[in-house]
Amino acid sequence: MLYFSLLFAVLFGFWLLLSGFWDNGLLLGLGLASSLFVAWIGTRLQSPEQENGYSLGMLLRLPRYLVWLVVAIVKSNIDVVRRVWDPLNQPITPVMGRLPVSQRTSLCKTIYANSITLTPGTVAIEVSDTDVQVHALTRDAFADLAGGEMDREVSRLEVGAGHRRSSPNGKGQA
Amino acid sequence: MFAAAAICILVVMALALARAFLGPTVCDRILAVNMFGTKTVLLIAVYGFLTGRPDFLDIAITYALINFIGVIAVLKFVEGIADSEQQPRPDEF
Amino acid sequence: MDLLPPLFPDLLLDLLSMALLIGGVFLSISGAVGVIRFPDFYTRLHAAGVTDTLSAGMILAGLMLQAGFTLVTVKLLFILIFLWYTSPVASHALARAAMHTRVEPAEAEVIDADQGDESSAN
Amino acid sequence: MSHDIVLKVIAKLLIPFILLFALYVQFHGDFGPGGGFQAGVIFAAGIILYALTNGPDAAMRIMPPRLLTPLAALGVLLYGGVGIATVLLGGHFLNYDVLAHDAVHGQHYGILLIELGVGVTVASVMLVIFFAFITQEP
Repeated sequence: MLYFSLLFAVLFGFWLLLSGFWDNGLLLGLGLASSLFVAWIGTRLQSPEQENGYSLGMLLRLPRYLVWLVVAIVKSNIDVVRRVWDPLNQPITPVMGRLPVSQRTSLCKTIYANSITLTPGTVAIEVSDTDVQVHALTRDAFADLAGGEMDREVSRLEVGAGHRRSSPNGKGQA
Repeated sequence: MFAAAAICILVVMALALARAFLGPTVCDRILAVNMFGTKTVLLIAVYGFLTGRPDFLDIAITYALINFIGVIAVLKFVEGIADSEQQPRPDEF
Repeated sequence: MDLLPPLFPDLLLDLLSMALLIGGVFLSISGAVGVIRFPDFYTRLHAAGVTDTLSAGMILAGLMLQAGFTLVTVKLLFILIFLWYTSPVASHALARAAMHTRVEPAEAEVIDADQGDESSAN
Repeated sequence: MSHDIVLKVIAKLLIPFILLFALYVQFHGDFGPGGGFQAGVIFAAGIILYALTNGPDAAMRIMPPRLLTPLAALGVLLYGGVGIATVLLGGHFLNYDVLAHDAVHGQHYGILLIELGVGVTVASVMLVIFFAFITQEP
């Protein structure tokens, strides 16, 4: 029910921003009906046997994480672009390897995998329950990721900064 | 300014298209087509500003949606063929 | 002289948006050159990632500055969020499909980062 | 292919917005680019994305195929029904002016209903064809 209400509110906001007709009663009514209908379908998409992993606390911690992520994206973009234009001084050293995943919910595993892929220079290939296969453009990019900073940031998103769990492999204490 | 940006995006699209023709594997081609698609989205947005018609942004959103779903569909297809054949021959596409 | 205050922010905004557009386009071209130049599929994937993330962000941010506080900006923001939301998924699906079709990474060094725990069972 | 959690999680969060965007395109046909046909295609594409990521059975649970064929007919019926209604109200076939007290509103409602019929039909026919393809034994 919480998911339904939240989804409905977000969808109606989405409609208002897309439409821009805020004084047209007919379109507002259609927007309300559409949002209700789509929120109903959206809740049915969530299968009941599967945990969904959403929580309000996570939503509140998201903006801080996004800022951190954008900074990481900018840094890694600059790195990859330098390696495109200056191959002699900064050669590429492709690396393929597996890294541990310490998140429990599939939502946070997805966030971690997508953050890996979203920063150019590292791509998450296969995500399993305990680890993720990563291809990196350079050894340094892989070492950065193995250092576990991104893993810690996503885990903090999951459980909150107060009671941060230690990573199961004793990694990430770099 | 917008015209220059649009021309540069067209150059990028041409380079992506070159990779699509060069291959060599089917995944390279899909990668190039996906990149072509996202650059098309940017081109439509810039073109909307060039002609002063922000309506184009709706088309850009639609294009981004359809591009994403199309790429996922093609990948599922390729993956399905590769999984069903014991000796995949991705170079023959 | 009294014309300066209203003019100045506009000029600054124009310059800033031009800088963002130029930067975005430059990143885009860099990514495309990388896609042409890099040796194998997986490295090309990284180059394509450049054009999808920061380049798209900078171009759309440049357009947003031109549009000001209007619904056009909101729609540009939707495009940006959508691109950043889907492009890693597309890249991930591409890499996964490449693994399934046995595209071999050229000259890639294989590292097993977690020595001797769960992944050794794989 | 069996458990790709990234695609599943992303699709679940993305599909509601795709569907709502489809309905936005549907109902803003007379203000911007769009209309029933495009909206139907986008709506069907959203469901197809769900079928691709979570398997055809899950998608058929959301949009049961036995409902889709009647829906396709309903869309055409809506289109024709508006035409018949205009005739019954004393106008020509699909002459929307008679649907409301003044011509402008009549045009508005008429086009809205017609486009809705087109959208429903396009979306359901596309899904019927898609389901027919993916459930076919090779």
